[in-house]
Parts: sequence; structure tokens; C-alpha cells
Amino acid sequence: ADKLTLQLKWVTQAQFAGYYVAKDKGFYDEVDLDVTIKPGGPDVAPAQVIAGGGADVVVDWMPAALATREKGVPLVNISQVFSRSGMMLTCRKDMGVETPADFKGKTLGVWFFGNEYPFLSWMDKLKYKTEGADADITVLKQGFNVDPLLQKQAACVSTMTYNEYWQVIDGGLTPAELTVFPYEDQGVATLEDGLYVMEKSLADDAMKDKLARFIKASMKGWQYAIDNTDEAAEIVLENDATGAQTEKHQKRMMAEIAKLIDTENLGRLNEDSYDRTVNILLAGDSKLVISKKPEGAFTQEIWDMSTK
Amino acid sequence: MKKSADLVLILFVLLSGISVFLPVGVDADMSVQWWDKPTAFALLVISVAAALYQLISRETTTYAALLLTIGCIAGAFAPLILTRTVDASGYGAIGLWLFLVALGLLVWRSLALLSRAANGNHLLAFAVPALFGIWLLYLWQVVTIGFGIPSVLLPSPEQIGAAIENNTSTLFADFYQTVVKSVLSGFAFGCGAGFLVAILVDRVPFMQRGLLPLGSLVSAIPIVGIAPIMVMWFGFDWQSKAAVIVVMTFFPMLINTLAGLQATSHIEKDLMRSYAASYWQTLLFLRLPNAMPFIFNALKINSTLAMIGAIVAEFFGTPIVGMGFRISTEVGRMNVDIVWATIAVAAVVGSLFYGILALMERRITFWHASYRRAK
Amino acid sequence: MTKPAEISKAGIWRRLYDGKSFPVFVVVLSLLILWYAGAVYMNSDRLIDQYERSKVEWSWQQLTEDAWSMERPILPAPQQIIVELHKTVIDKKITSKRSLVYHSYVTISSTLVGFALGALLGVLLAVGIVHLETLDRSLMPWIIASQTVPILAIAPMIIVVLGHIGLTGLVPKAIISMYLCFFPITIGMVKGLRSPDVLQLDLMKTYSASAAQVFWKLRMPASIPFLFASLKVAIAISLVGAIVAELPTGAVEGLGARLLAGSYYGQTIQIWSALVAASVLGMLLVWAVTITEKLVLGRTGREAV
Amino acid sequence: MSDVDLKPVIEIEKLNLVFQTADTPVHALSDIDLTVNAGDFVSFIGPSGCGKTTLMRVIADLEKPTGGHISVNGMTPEEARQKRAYGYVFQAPALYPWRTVEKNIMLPLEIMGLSREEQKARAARNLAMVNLEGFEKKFPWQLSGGMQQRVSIARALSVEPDLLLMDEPFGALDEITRDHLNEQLLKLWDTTKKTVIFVTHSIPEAVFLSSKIVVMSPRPGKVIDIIESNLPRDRTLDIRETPEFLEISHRVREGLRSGHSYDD
Amino acid sequence: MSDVDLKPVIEIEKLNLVFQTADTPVHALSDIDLTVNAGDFVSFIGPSGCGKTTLMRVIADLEKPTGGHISVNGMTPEEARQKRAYGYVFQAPALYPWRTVEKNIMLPLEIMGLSREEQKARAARNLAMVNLEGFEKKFPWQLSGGMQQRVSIARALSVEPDLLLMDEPFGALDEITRDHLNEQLLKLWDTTKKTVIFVTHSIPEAVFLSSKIVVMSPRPGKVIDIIESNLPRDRTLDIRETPEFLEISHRVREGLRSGHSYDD
Ligand SMILES: Nc1ncnc2c1ncn2[C@@H]1O[C@H](COP(=O)(O)OP(=O)(O)OP(=O)(O)O)[C@@H](O)[C@H]1O
Ligand SMILES: Nc1ncnc2c1ncn2[C@@H]1O[C@H](COP(=O)(O)OP(=O)(O)OP(=O)(O)O)[C@@H](O)[C@H]1O
Ligand SMILES: Cc1ncc(C[n+]2csc(CCO)c2C)c(N)n1
Ligand SMILES: [Mg+2]
Ligand SMILES: [Mg+2]
Repeated sequence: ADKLTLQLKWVTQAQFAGYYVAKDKGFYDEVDLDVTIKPGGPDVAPAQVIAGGGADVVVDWMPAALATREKGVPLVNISQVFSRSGMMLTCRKDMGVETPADFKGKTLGVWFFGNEYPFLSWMDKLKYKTEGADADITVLKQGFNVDPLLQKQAACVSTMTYNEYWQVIDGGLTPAELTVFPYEDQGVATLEDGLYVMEKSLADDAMKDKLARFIKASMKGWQYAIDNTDEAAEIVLENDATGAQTEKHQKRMMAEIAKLIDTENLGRLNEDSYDRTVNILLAGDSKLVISKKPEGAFTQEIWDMSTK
Repeated sequence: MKKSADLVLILFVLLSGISVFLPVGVDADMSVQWWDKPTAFALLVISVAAALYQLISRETTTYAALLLTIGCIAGAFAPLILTRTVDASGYGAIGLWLFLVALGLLVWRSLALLSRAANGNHLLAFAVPALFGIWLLYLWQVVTIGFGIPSVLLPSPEQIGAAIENNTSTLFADFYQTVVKSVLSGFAFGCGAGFLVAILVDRVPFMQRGLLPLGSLVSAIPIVGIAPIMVMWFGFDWQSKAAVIVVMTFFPMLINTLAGLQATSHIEKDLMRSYAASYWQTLLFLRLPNAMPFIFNALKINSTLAMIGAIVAEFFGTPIVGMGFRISTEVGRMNVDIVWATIAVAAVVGSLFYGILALMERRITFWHASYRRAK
Repeated sequence: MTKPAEISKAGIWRRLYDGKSFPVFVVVLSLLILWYAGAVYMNSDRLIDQYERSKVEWSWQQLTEDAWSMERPILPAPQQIIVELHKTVIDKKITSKRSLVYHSYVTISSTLVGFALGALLGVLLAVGIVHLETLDRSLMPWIIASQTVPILAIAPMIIVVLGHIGLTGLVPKAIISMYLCFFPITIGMVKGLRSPDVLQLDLMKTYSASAAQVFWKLRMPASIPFLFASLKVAIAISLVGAIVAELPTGAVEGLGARLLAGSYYGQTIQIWSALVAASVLGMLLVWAVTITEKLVLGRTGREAV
Repeated sequence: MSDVDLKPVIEIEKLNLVFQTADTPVHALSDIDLTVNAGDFVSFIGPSGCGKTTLMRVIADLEKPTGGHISVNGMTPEEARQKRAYGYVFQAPALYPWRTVEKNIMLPLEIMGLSREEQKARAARNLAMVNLEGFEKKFPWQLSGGMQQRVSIARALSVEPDLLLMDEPFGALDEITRDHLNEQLLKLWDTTKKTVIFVTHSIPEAVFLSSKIVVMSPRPGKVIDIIESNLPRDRTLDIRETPEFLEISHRVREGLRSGHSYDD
Repeated sequence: MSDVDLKPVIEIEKLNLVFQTADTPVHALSDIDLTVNAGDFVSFIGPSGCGKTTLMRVIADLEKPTGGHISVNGMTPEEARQKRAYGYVFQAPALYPWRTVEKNIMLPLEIMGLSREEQKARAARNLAMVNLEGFEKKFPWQLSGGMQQRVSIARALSVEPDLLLMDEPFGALDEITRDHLNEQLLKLWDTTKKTVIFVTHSIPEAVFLSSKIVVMSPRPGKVIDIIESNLPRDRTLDIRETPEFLEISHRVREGLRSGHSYDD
């Protein structure tokens, strides 16, 4: 079987269920692939791993991938799994946040490590300064959890609909006590989990064929996961080597993930969403993420090959 | 002069001779030879000439050492020119690497000569490690460029230097947040507490027997474990970083100070007893001065611990300034040159911190046997 | 002279007082009391907040009870950690991914490999520095500088680079652990190898002993106590290094991964139990070195320094 | 016998001291009886390990006896120590390496709380006594062993105690320096009427200096002979050729030999 | 003079040695001229710091002279050292604490590559010589200072060198033990016809042991008198009462005194 390495963006969890299902259910074997799935973590930059030759395909978010492309590591999107963004800002009502206008003077928790781009674009759009002595809001680099919100160190923290939001709920706050600002609703949603490869992989026909087979089996896995969320969550749990994940949480996560994926043309990049993402990143004056329209940052060729 | 020294030089001449007949790079798919780049070739010839002169004269004077060093430096510019003029996508070839290995031998020889001349010469004593460091940076430069290592993996020193230049204000703000706010306060508080508790515990041997075994327990706690807890307790600003540093530095100080306080010999203590000196007099006149070398030992260990502790703790939640924040954020942004620029600042600050402590130690514990060694 | 019987009678308290276990017991006990009090203090804010939002009447007794049994406390009570440890150490099969023993085993193996590599590197460097003036002069400042590089910060890059040349799994973790632990060994060994005084060296000179003979018969034995003192420091450091190195390898397994996963999900109890496991492990490792030291020094008739 | 009044300074009766060591207890002092009067110059002499230092340390309250009775100036040794009744010259110089020679001599004076000028004056006076003028600002490790020992003597003298305990103070010195210091010490003793207790390995030194010589023998450490010397208080080195001197020397040597383990 | 043939073992001409220290250079040896013949027993005597140890170290090639000429057995000191021509007893015992007494004595023999049995045999023989049978398996720190010094003497003797350099070997010993070892050393010298160079502070010891006494004086270190002794080679301790002995002693003392810095 052909070997292929996939680098995930985060730790083993239902966010990546499709790949684990495909591996567990033998979908990769069916297309004669031997796929190694490398979990990520807070310190793992998928783009760096692929540039260093540690993986053939990576799961990454589009803003980060485009930024990396500008830095001279030519990443190309070959498939976009998540059609919608799951990112939100979750705020405490008791700390006085009801609308974006209330952000002024508050402390907001944000993920960095390349995940801050959508947030910065949003604040840019809202005309809030986030840095320097005259900053309108205090930005806090949020750690791995939602403690700052629970401990009232921050008025808002970043959450994913499928993960951290539920940690807030588990932490004892009720949905009624929270205001949430999904990025989708604020018009600043950027594309999240997609599959990226290095440009030079696409110059090689054998490699292209391998990638197409990989997409095919992966999407089969995703379809299966969406149809059988509880079973998918259990497969994820079995693959979690840290033994830290709980069944309740993963099942809930899988259900939320399913809501972010369009099953029609599963895995095909929607070019309108792509353009919107690029425009959001290019909007504002700061040009923090990318400075010009990227060229050749995606290809539909592999996805098309995979459906043949 | 020993035979092995001659051998090193002969090997250098031999290897660089061989390299002349090998390709040194690829330029637009054409292999490049030494003589395609006359300036580089001339520099190679100079370095070989310097080696030959040393081989024949076998002098070990400062003058001869400097001459050979100049030969090294001249030779070192050749690969720099090659990696720059040969097309960026074309990597260095076998001849270049062979010459670099040969150059390593020459550098070794010249450092050996210099260190021999450095006895009693402060300027040279400083120059030897400096040259060695420059040599390491140089290798880094030539290798990253020559092998075409992507800068998101490892930028070259040149790129790092440029990053430092372009980001001075950010780097300074980070330095202020991490070093001035977190490190200095945490270091002062941790070391101070360790010292005071040591003096307290020294008076109450019962506490000492009870506390010390816990010391090895605490020193085995990984910072990556304490840091999130401290952020939870003390908030995300510098206070939590200082707290991590306090935890890390407290026990080394406690243990070293205690050891130092107990290092007084029987006869020295008996002398104080024969004067019917009070506890505090004995502490002030005898035991503290005696403990100084130990205390400085702890200060030096703690200086490196404090830097590392602050930076790592910033991985677990910070305001958006600070060296640890910068490193962890810019890696994700693929600005690896800024990451290395920050690391460079950390290394320089850390070494300075250590150096200042070492100087103070020399001043204050001048009487200690380790500074009186003849050779 | 006092009779033995008298000594033991009057001295039972004295002996307890002068012994080691009793003071440790007392200190641990007082720490535990402090800990329980601290748990109430630190957790009460959130609890009271909760009570007020759900508008329940609360008493101090209930507060204390709740503070010691929160699911995600700011400071867990000791018995919560013990229960968790019991669950993950004893109840789970050691091959299970939820067993702390399994994770400890993963961490220990990279710790030991890293420690062995670090000891080797440290000793080799020290031997070089003591015997070659060039190395002494040129290398020493850079060895110190190397330790001011926050290796933990560049660990991810090291892992990537090593992965690039085909080193994955245990090796990169061991290398990071080695990088952290060779330093105290080099410093200690340089000190130890230089500890023979002028007279002891002159003695060798009068026998016109070779450099190798001076090394094996004088420098090496003289450095043994220094070696062990630094090994004890180094092994604790190499454990920390191994734990740290587990984070950027994808936090898959090992105590570091447990710490991180616990931290990621706000599972304070899990963090604390991993921390306790790490500390106990560290202590056991240091203790193992101490035992070895006793054995080796016992043979040469000396006592530990 | 000396011509000052016979007030006893040190009274020792049936003194015993056993060191508890890991394997076997060491009986360092066994049934010692000794009286030292004010103005006496008493030398302890005896083979290595016979307990000279230990006895001296008991007097200085640096070691507690395990049996018997001892008083110093009519007090317990502890009280006497706290009254700073004596000056002690140790077998090793025990100078503090971070203090200059002068500062080392001033150490006990600082502890006693004397004024700065007084400290300086005494340091200068006593440095001159041991022929070390000009070395005030040197550090101990810049001096030869013999010079260090002389500094430690100056330090003990600077306290100006009535009772001086000296443990082999001249061990590291050459014969000429030693003779010189012997004379100085004797002059000091004669003029200030101090009581001196002195340990030495040298028979001529013991005889030359002492008004009373205590010969000890080891295992267990005990006193085997006490020799009163009737040489005049103001003696010079020439006295060493006189028959009286040689006679006392002979008696000391005999005592030593009888207590010694070599029986050849 | 000795009755063996007069082959010179050590020839020293106009030897100079200046130590470069941080502040001022120290002229430790100045224009030393000295010849030592095979079978001589030469003692160096002189005040502390006059260069006795330094001269000995030059002979042993542990210090390089800064001027003049020296040969040992007709070779340079370095060649002589490499030929293992001498045994050296340092001023301090310099035993290795991790080796037992026996192993310490075997150290030079191991380095010379002798057989295990030979090593053991020599160690036993020389331990007996210094009266330390039964202490083979003890570690140095389990011995008293004097015993340690004796072990170091045994170690030097075990090499069985023709030339023995001894730097104050008996300094830490009491008079009786010292007398005993003096006799042993003299017997050894007489029977094995070794050449011995010996440093001491004690005039009687120097006179009792030597066939030649070198009196030195400090600042700069130089030889001020060389006294040939015509006492018989096989002397006993009683000789110390003879007029010849006292006469030589007197001459040494005069020499010492004249070279000394005290002019009182
Ligand atoms: N702290 C101690 N613990 C155990 N034994 C000791 C201790 N101090 C001294 N001794 C033993 O007590 C005996 C007397 O020792 P002391 O130092 O008084 O001898 P000394 O007569 O002063 O000998 P020297 O002439 O060598 O100074 C010796 O056998 C010694 O080993
Ligand atoms: N390494 C050195 N550096 C500088 N000066 C030295 C060194 N060694 C010895 N000296 C000086 O050389 C002189 C002679 O010293 P040496 O040790 O030979 O004296 P000595 O006659 O053996 O004295 P002692 O009787 O105290 O052993 C002294 O003034 C000493 O300070
Ligand atoms: C330090 C840190 N960096 C980034 C993320 C963001 N992130 C990467 S993948 C993913 C999905 C999580 O369920 C999220 C939120 C984080 N959480 N913590
Ligand atoms: Mg004594
Ligand atoms: Mg000497």
C-alpha cells in the first residue's frame, strides 16, 4: 500500500472524526493507502511540519494557510471539509457584554498561533485598536481552556461551537447567562479545516493519484461519521492515546461538527466562500494576514479526480 | 610543536586542494567550479598560503596565531561569496562542503594557537570564545543557505539579524514585559524567599529535616505543569509568570544556602564559640561569608531557570506582549525569523545576566580557593 | 555514663524529633492542613457565585464540603487527587491509555535515554575541556549560553527538523531531555576532574605517569563525588525535559500529554495527579541515583558529598 | 614555684571524656586531676592522640566532659567562656580568608564591641609583637603557613585575656623564629602575669617555657607525670645549656618514653 | 666523608629561579651552587620561605629554573624524572582518599607496571618499615596525621629509588616517633647506599642524619653554608650527646642565625 502521512491541526478529537473513521473502517485500505495520522497540539504548526517534510497532507485553517503561502511555503488547498466556521466569541452577560459595541474597554480572550487572524480582521472591521498604549480592548492570549471566562479574568473568550463552548457550559454557566457572537453571523467567517499539500506534490502524477484516493476515502469516512455520530465519537475515543477525552464530550462534539459540513459535494471547496475569506483577510488597513490576493492557493483538480 | 598539529594543517591543505577539482555549486543546472568565481578562489588561495606559512615557520607567537586567524577569515569568505552568487535555488555542492570541513580544521588550529597566546592576555582571552561563536554562526549561515533550508524551518543568522533590526520596538516591549517585569521580580522574590527561609530553617533543625526531602519532590515538578495552575491563580499578566519563577528558584536557593551555612569548619565555629559570639554575630561574621560561594551558585543556576520559566509560562496565557508570547505566536504565523530573533535576545539577556552574576561572584568571593588557583 | 535503658526511655521523643521521618510527617501534615484551607479559600469565590446565581441558601459547612469535591476546582483537595491517582494507577490496566502507569512508562523511557545521552555528552565535553585548552577557552561560554536558549520554546522546531531526517518517536524527546541535562553534568565533571590539587598532580608527575594514567588513577576517581552530585540534579532535569518534549510531538502519550490534555479541558484534578505522579517519579529517579552513589562510593570507602 | 599568689584558676578532678564513635567508644581523657594556679605557665606534652587538644578544649568549653569536675576561675567552663575569660590559639591558624590580616585580628574585638580606634591600636600592637608589621592589608592566603600561625597568635593576644590557651602555636615555625617567639611569649607572661596553658611536641620548648609540665600518655589519655620547674621566671635562651634544664628535660623524656607505645 | 665512590648525582651551578607573581617577582633561588655525590645524605635547613622546597622541586623537575644549570644522574631533571630516577616525599602526605593505605603504596608500582605480587610484597615490606602493619585496608582519613605521613614515606620507599627526596617528612610527628623513624631511615641509608636529600626545620635532626648540611637563607633564597659532617655512617641516638655533634649543631645554628632576618 502507498504510504501517506496526515498531520492534524489539533489533538485527537471528533473534529477529525472523518479520518479516524476512514482508517478504522478500512476505507483507506480499500484505496490501497497506508495512512499515518499524526495528532497535533498547541505547539504544532501543521504548515511547519509539512515544510519540514514531516507530513504529506495537513489539516489547517485557511487564513493560516494563506499567510504561510505568502511566507514562501506554497500550500495548496485540495479539499475543504468544513463549509462553515465554528468559531465564536462567547461572553458573560454579567460582565456587561451584549453587543460588539460593549467590547470597548473589556478584556477578550483570543487564540493565537495563527488562529487570531479572523479575530483581528473582525476588530479591524469594528475599528477597534487591539495593540499599543491606546488600545480599545485588552487582548489576552487565551491558553488551552476557558478558565479566564469562568474566573472572570476576561469578559469574552474564543470558543468553537463544537468544543470550548461546551466547556463553558460544563463550567457551570448557563446559555442564558452568555452572549455568543458566531463569526458566521458577524460576517467575518473564514474557512476552517481544509486539506493542504505542498505545491510540488501536485507536479507529480503518482502523488496526485495518491491524493485523490486519499480524498475519496476520507470523504467516505466523513460521510460515515456524519451518518453515525455516536459510533464515530467512539472510534475517536479509541484512537486517543492520552486517554483524557470523555465520551459525553466527544459525542456532543461530533454532533456539532456534523452541522458545519455540507454533505452535498462533500469536501469540495466553495469558491464563493474562498473569495469571501480572502476579502475578509484583505479588508481593513492593517493587512495583517495577507497583503495581496493569493494566486494558485487552491485546486479543485484532486477533488474532481477523487469523484471519478 | 606536536606532530598532530602539523597533521591538521596538512589535512587542511590536502582537502582544500581536492575541493578545487570538485564542483562547488549548481547554477541553473550547470555545475560551478572554484575558478568560475575568481574572488572566492583567490580567498581560498590566501587561506592555503597562511596554512603553508604556519606549517613551515611553526611559530607559536601571538603574531603567528593572528596571521593564521586572518587566513581563516579570508578562507571563510569564499563559501559566503559562493552561496551568495550561485543561484539561490541551486545548492552548494560537494566541493563546497569539503572545503568547509577543511576550514573547520584550520579554525581549530588557529584557535589552539590563539588560546595558547591568550594566557594573561585579556583581549585574546575574550577573542577566542568570540571567534568560536562567530565560527558557529558562520557555519549556520553557510549551511542554511548552502542546503537551501526553508526559512520557516531554520532562518539564517543574516535573516535573524534583519528580523532583529526590523522589530526592535516589539522586541524591546517583549523584553520589558518578560525580563523586567516577570523575571526580575520573580527572581528577586524567589531567591530572597529561599534565602530567608534557609536562615529560618537553619535555626530550627526540625524544620530542616522536614522540609529538605520535600525539596527534591518540588524540584522534579515540571514547569509545564505549574504554569497553567499559576495562570489560573494569579491571572494572565506578569504576576503568574513571576509566581512560576518563584516556585522554580525557591528550592535551589534554599538548598544551596543551607549547604553554605553548614559548610563552616569545626575550628572556625569553635573560634566564634571561644569568643562567646552570639548566634547573629556568628552568622554575620562567619557563616554568611562562608556561604557566599554556595549562594552565588544558586543565583547562577536560578538566572537560567528564571529566563526559561518566564518564557515557558507565557505559553499558557498572557497579554499580547512578552518573549514567550512572541515565540509561541510567531511560530504559528510562520515568522520563524522573529522567533529566532526573540530567542537570540533571550540568549543574550540570559548570558549577560549570568555574566553579571559571575562577575559579582568574583568580586565578592575573591578569597575563595577557586579564584586563587595558580594555573 | 548513662545506661542504654535510660537513653531509650528519655529519648523516645528525642529520637523521633532527631529522626527524619517524624519531621517530614509533621511538615507534610501542616502542608495538608494548609492545602485543605487553601482549597476552601480558592474555590469559594466560584462556589458562592454559583450559589448566588442559582439563589440557594448556603452554609459554611456546605461551602467547605463543596469546595473539597468540585469537579473543576481551582485548587483540588488532596483526597480528590488521591482518588484520581487510585483510579488511574491501580484500577486501570497498565496497558490502558488511561493508566498513569502507562504514561509514566512512556515518559520514563525517554527520560532514561535522554539522561544516558546527556551523561555521555556531559562527561565527554568535560573530559575534552579539561584536556584541551582550546576547548576550555572557546567552548565554555557557549555551553552556558546554550542553556539560556529557551529550548522548550524551540522544541517544536527541533521535533520538526529531527522528523525531517527521519528521527521520530522516542529519539527527539530524548534529545531534548539530553540538551537540558548535559549542562549540570559538564559543569560538575569539569569541577571534579579539576579537583585534584597541585600536590596530587605533582605526585603523578614524579612517577612520570602518562596522561591516560593520570586520568584513570587520579582525575576520574577524584571526580566521582562531583559526578554523582550533578547526576542527581541532571536526572530530575531530564525528566522535566522529557515531559516538556512530549507537548509538541502531538501530545500523544506520556505524563506531559496528560498534563496538557488536563489543562486543555480544564481538568484540574487530572493536572494535579499528573503533577504528583511526575514529582514522585522524579524523586524515585533521584533516589535511584543516590543508591548507586552509595554503592559506588561505598566501594571506595568515601561518603557522599 | 612562682612568686605570685596561689589562687587556683583551673581545678580539674577525676575528669573523664569518652567520644562515642560509630564503632567503639574512644576514652580520650581518663581520670585527669590537675590544678593550675594564677600566673602558672603549664605545658602539656605527650604522644600524638594522647588527649592534649581534648583537655584544652574541655577547659575552653568546646567539649563537654562525660564525667568528673572542672572549674575555670571558680565558674563552670561555660560561664567562663561566656565571660570571655580566655584567648585560644588553635592547632591550625583558622583565619577567615575573606578578611585581611588586620581585620582577622580585629574580629574578636568587634564581637566584644570595642571602639574602632581601640581595635586598630590593638591590632597594630600585636602584629608588631609577632613581627608582622606591614602585612595588615594582606589576605591570609598570601602568607606562608608560619606567618598565618603568627597572625592567629596575635589575634588571641589582642583579646588581652588573663588566661591564654595555646595548642601547638609554634608547630609550623623554624627553629630561629620559634626561639624568638618563645622569648617574646615568656616576656609577655612575665610582665603581664598571665596564666598560660600550652601544648607542644618539643621537650626543650616545654622545659624552656613552663613553670609546670604535664606529661600525658594515650589510650586512654591520662596524666602520667607533673613536673614543677624551678627555673627563674625571667630566663633567657642560654638557660638551655644549664644542668637544671637538662635534668628537667631528661625527666620529661623519661616520662614520655614510659608512656609511649614503642618499647624498643 | 662517606666511604662510597664520589660519583656526583646532582650538579647544580648558578641556579636561579624567579616566580612571576601578580605584583612583584619573587626571587626564590639565587645563584645556587651544589654538588651531591652518590651515597650522600644532604639536609637543607633554613627559615620558612628560603626556598628549600623550591630547590627540591627543581631537582625533581616539578619547577623549571629560570637560569643556571642542573643535572641529575648526568641527565636533565626532565629526563631523570621520565626515567623515574627518584622517590619524592612531599611536605604533606598527598594520599589519594579513595585508595586504601595498601593501594596508595601500590600506586607508583601500578604505574611502573610491576606484577601484582611484587606490588603486594613491596607494600607489605615498606608498611612494616614505618611500623604500620595491620593498617593495609584502612583509608587515609582513618589515620592520624602522623600515620598518614608515614604511609607517604612508605610509598616513596616502595619505588626503591637510588635517589630519595624528602621534604620535612617528620614534621607532624612527636619526638619519640620521630627519633624512631630517624634511626630507621639512617639504617636504610647505610645499608642500601641510597642518596638522600632531606628538608628539616630541626637542627638536631639535620645533624644526626646528614653527611652534608646545606644552610639556606631567604629573600633571595641562597646557600650560605655547606657543612660536611664527619660523624660515622652507623650512628645511634646517643651520638647527640657527643661534643662533635654539639659542635656541628652550633655551626648550623650560627649559620641559620646569620641568615635570619631577626637581628635581635
Ligand atoms: N571528635 C572526636 N570524635 C572521636 N574521637 C576523637 C574526636 N576528637 C578526638 N578524638 C580522639 O581522641 C583522642 C585524643 O585526641 P586529641 O586531639 O586530644 O590528641 P592530641 O593529644 O591533641 O594529639 P596531637 O598531638 O596529634 O594534636 C585521639 O585518639 C582522637 O582520635
Ligand atoms: N608558586 C609560587 N608562586 C610564587 N611564589 C612562590 C611559589 N612557590 C613558592 N614561592 C615563594 O618562593 C619562596 C620559597 O618558597 P619555598 O616553598 O621553597 O620555601 P621553603 O623553604 O620550603 O619554606 P617552608 O619551610 O615554609 O616549607 C617563598 O618566598 C614563597 O613565597
Ligand atoms: C493554544 C491554542 N491555539 C489555537 C487553538 C485553536 N484551535 C486549533 S484547532 C481548534 C479546534 C478546537 O477544538 C482550535 C480551537 C487553541 N484552542 N489553543
Ligand atoms: Mg592536638
Ligand atoms: Mg617547604
